[in-house]
Amino acid sequence: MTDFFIGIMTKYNYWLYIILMMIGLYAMIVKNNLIKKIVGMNIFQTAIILFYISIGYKTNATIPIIKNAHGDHGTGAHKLIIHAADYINPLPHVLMLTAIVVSVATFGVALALSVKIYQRYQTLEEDEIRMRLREK
Amino acid sequence: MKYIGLLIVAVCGGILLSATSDFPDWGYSQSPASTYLSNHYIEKSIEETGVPNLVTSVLADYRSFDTMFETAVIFCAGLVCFLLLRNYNRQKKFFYRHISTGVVLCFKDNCKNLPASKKFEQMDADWIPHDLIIMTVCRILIPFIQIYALYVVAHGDFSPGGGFQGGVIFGSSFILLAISYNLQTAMKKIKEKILGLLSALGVLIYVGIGIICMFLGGNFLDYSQLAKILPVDPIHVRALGMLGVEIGVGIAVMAVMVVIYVNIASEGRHDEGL
Amino acid sequence: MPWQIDLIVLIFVILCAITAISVKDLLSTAILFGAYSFMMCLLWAIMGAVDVAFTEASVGAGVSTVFFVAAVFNTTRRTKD
Amino acid sequence: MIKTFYPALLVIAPLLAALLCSGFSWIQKKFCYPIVLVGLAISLFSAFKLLMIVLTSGTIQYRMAGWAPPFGIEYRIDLLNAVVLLIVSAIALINLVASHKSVLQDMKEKLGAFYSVYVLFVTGLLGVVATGDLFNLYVLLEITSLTSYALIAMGDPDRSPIASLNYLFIGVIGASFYLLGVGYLYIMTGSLNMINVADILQNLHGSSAVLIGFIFCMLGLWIKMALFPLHIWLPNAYSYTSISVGRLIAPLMTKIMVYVMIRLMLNVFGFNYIFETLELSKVVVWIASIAIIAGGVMALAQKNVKKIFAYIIVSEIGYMVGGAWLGNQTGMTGSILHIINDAVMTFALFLVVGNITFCLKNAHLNNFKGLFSKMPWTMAGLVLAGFSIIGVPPTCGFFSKWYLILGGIEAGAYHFVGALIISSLICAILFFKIFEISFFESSIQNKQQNEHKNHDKIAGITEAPVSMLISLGLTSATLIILGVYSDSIVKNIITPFLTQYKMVI
Amino acid sequence: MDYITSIKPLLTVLVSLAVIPFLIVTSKKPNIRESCTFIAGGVKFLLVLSMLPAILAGNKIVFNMFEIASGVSIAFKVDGLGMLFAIVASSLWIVTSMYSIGYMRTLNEHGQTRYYCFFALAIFATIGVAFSANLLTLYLFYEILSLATYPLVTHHQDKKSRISGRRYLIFILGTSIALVLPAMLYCYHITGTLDFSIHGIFASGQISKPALTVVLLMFVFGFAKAGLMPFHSWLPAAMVAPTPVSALLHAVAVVKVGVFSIVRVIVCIFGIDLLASFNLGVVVASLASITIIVSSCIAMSQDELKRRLAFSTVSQLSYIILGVALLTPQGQLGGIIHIVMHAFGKITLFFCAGAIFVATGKKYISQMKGLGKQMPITFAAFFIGALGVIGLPPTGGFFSKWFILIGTIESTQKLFLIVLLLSSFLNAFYFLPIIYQAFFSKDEKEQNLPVQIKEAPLFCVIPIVITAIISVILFFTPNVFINLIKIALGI
Repeated sequence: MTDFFIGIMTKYNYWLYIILMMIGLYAMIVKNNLIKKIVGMNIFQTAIILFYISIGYKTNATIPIIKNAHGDHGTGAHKLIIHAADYINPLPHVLMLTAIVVSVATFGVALALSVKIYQRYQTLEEDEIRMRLREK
Repeated sequence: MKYIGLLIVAVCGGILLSATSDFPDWGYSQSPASTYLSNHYIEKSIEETGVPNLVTSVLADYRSFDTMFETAVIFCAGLVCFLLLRNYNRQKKFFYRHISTGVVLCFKDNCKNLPASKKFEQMDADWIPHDLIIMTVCRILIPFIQIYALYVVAHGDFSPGGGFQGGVIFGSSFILLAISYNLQTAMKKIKEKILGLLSALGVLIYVGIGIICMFLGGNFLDYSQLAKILPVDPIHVRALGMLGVEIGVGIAVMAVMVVIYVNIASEGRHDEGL
Repeated sequence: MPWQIDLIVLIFVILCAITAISVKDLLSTAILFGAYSFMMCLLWAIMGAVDVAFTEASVGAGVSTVFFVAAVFNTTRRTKD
Repeated sequence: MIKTFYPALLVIAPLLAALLCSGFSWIQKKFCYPIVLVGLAISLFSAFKLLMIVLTSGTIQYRMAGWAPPFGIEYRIDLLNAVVLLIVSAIALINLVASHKSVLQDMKEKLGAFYSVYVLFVTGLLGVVATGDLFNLYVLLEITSLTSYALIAMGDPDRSPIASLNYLFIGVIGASFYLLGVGYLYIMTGSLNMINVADILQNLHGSSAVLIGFIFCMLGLWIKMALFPLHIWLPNAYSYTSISVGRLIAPLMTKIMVYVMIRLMLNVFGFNYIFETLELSKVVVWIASIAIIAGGVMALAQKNVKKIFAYIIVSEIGYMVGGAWLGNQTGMTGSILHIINDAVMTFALFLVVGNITFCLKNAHLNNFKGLFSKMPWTMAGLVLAGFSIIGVPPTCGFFSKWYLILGGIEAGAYHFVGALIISSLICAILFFKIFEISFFESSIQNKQQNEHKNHDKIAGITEAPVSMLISLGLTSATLIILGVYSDSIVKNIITPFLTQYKMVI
Repeated sequence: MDYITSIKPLLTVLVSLAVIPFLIVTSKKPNIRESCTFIAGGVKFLLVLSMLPAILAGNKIVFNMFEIASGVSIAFKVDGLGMLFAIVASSLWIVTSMYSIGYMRTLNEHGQTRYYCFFALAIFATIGVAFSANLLTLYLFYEILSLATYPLVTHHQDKKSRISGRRYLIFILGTSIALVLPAMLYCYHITGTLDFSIHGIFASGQISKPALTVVLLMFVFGFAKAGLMPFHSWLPAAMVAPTPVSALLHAVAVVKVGVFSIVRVIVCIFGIDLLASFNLGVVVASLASITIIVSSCIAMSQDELKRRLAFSTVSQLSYIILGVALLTPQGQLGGIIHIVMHAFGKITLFFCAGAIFVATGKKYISQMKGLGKQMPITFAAFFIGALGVIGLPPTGGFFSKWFILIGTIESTQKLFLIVLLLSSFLNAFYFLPIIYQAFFSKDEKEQNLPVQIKEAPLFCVIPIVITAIISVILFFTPNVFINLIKIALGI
């Protein structure tokens, strides 16, 4: 039983991220409004980003910018001594920067598409659009 | 649909949750993810690239190829918005306001725009009187925002920030102009053609630097080759390469953000925005 | 960073997400979505991902919201769910 | 380690072409097409060069930015890669030539933007195939998806935007699942390079996180490739696009996803893990069998030729997935061979549809009446492509089916064999339905008009332009050439490839 | 016995493919077009004949094209069996081409170029089947033949031919994909080869009896061109085609290809010994017997001449299968030689049917009363053809029936003897009344008509005479063919 609670205590973040992801996924599948779907999509993507960022997190470590390295670039006479455990893993950050950019791009394209759809059908509700299509 | 959605979500969530028991603890510093590659990046980055901001060094050097395509994604988003929304059919009605009297004239049916004059100004169909405070504040703020954006781009090697963030901020300064004044004003400052060219140019700078490296005998984007043409040693030249790349990213992102905004806000007609 | 703050922000994020997808006015959705992005950005800053947080602040909370509002203005605020 | 710059050139040339094309579209529009043409030609050339190099001296590893693999991004060109790259770039180039006229008609002011999105799509595909890094694959996948959303939305103004948006939602779910799967792998291994991850995974076979990572990677890819229950986006997206786009996306997108799946299965997770540690393979083969039948049955219900072909794609995906998951060398060989063949077959089919829509403005079955006499060359192409899909011997479709069925018999998966046979029959029915309509109906009208005379001349509709016909001719010839040389493809490329990745039992 | 590697088989096969471009180019000039066909036919026949001495000397001519999968390649091998079939098919192509000219021009049919092209393609595939060295090559040409004959069957492009064409395809293509392909792959899976060998490809104990039975039945039914019941109904349906097509394809090329494939499978894939040891010949022979009796009965009730001939074909094809399935040397000899004898007999009958249609426009037997006097040559030939099919001297058909009878006596199953005798009786019963009517009864109505009915055009009559004469000649010199079969079977 205690193991279970310790498990929850050490992993609850992951649980919450997954819940967040599932909120987004749920919105994408169930919601009828296109814009809502887009929001769900973005929530889903950011939750995944959150998940990645938390992979890189280390307790007792600082942001991934090397201290005291301004100016001499660390190659001069006095070489910096860097402990990897002091800094947070930068790799997930890099990956997620890319992922954010991708999600913004997708977001923009999705909005553009929904604007285009609205121009054509005067509605953003999926069932109404389907009805109009059937009428044609 | 609702229940199907719930079911799918529950199944996916359950599967995902079930695997978390295998994960290393949250924030555990000896997990494989935090020890394998990252140690090399953290410990060697300064030595190999001379850039203290590890994110920048990984982003623009170790994984610079990813970043190039990230920029391409953004470029692509701009193009896609243009392709989907840009509409060369002009609006049917134009409104002009006589500045001194406030009389509004309406031109209908395919009339041409009036030539620019000091007495009349074009205005949006659902025009809301300009708020003087907002206009003034924005006019004052915009240069500072732009300066800050440039700082973020240029100082990305040493502090949080870089081409992407800087580009977004720079772009948002134009968006702010478009919101606080109107779209026409912003489009006069930065024309559609310029935006199109800039977005391509930004990525081109990135790719160009890579190709120069290739011509100098190295692999694609291998900045150390730039030392052959620049009077800097092979490690510091990497920082320079990164700076160049970041500038490219900044330009592209700036242009694309404006393009996306303009196209969405005016439904592709480029006449009136929010 | 104490885990309590982390947890509180996390819960706020989830609340924002739920309200953003359930509120019946798209403009409110836009604003709630901005709040969500901002909370998310806080969370990342807490976890030390300053670059990502910076990006999210400028993109997610900033430009995306503007795009969103622009799109809503050009379409409709009305939604059935 | 072979020094060559072709792997970079392969991807950079089209990217550069996209940039220049988009730039020139603001300055001088008439340069757009030549630039794009040159870009794709360079890429085709480098794909060809790469194949030659790989055939003579083995796998190429190219370090992007000069960093050694686990730290930097690596492009890894092995035998299969090189062939797939060649096919992708060749199809893109041929389609560019074939669709120039219709694009000029449709796009007008947006010509430059369209072409540069087109080339970006190809860039993404080439990158996806060539890359050796799990995350880089995601980025390139997103480029491909983003451009394909746009390209699809350029079609029928009534239906294509909504089809495209639906595709976008599902595509995002797919890509995100893939990203999530990669995240699970990263959390367990700490690496992103495929080969490196594979090494580390050797010791993690029991881990449930790796299993979930694997499942989500596969789920993501299945969504992207439209495996049966996840296929809902495909038919609308592919049938409502403009044909010049459909021709590019339909043959390539799904096949590349299958290729990526096979690559992940063999390069990253390894044969042992998938077929010995896990017991999923039986389930997947069942799903694939159902997909084959379902795709065929749904195709039978359609009236629009584009939709029929779209559902045939759904069914063909079942072939490839099933073959890959049979768990033996023959099945995998069949699956890989079918990727190559199906890309060409589908391309030929859509070229035919392109020619027909260019002349008739519509691909509804009712309009096919009497096409054999009006457009004999186009219809000859359709006959050849149709035979290939049915699996009639000298065409390439037969040979991949041969390996797939053999693999099914070897694995004892008789339901899969049955599904393949039934699907062949369904395809036969489908195509002969089309042939019948286009062979017969005209003559009835004709006889009313002028009895037996002047059978070959009907006013109005004539053959498609020469550039389209030449493209079709080339592709149809390839169908036969691939069939004839299928054994040397298997011997020189697929078997060494499978040996390299320990897939030979 | 030597293997000679030579390109001749390939050339022989390709001749008719190579002529197609010429046909298309010269489509505007019918005379040149048809002389092209003739030249190709002549060249093909000469090439076939040039290989005959080597085969008769007991050699085999082989030519490997390329490998398809490990152990299987597209390859040609000419042995006695293939030679026999090739001689029949290529010689009859020339005759049929001549007949086609007469028929098509007189009736002023549309799409003649298409007709000749697909005709050439069909012959290409037929010779390919004859010369194929393994089951895959055979399957390849078999499929090409199925597809190439579709436009021929549906030549009229009307509703009736559409329905018939559909049935034709469903039966032919459906069975070959659904039955032959898996059976072939299963054989390949077990043995790793598909090459024809006189002893079969299965080693002893490699396959169990139930599996063998299933595979055998899949092959026998899968080659639906052989028209074994219940997969026979495409054949009467396909009679909507122009008569030359029916004649060559449905009396010679297509149906014989089906039978030939079954013979190949029984003799060269399974091997006589294997089938005999499992006693499976009886199964096939019983199926064939049922087909013989039933289709003969149906034939009697048909009034349309071509349909009656079609059902007659169905039953005659099963003779061949029956003969081979008896698994005795004499039975096989009889079965295989029936390919030749029936071909010449049946093509004569079809030509006559066509000639009657060309000359009078009559399709139904009941209308043909008294026609014998106006068209004596045609009906004389019809008589000879009928004799050949029934199996009476002085035609070659006598030999085949004779050998099959000996075969049944050799084998233990005496039931088949009864079947044979009964069916010969039935054959006579449905053919001879036609001739009787034609010569000895008069149609009252026809006499009032002013139009005088004459013989069909010369191009129609000459082929009829030729094939009829050959049928008779075969009675006197069947030795070439018997030798070929003996060499092939090693008897």
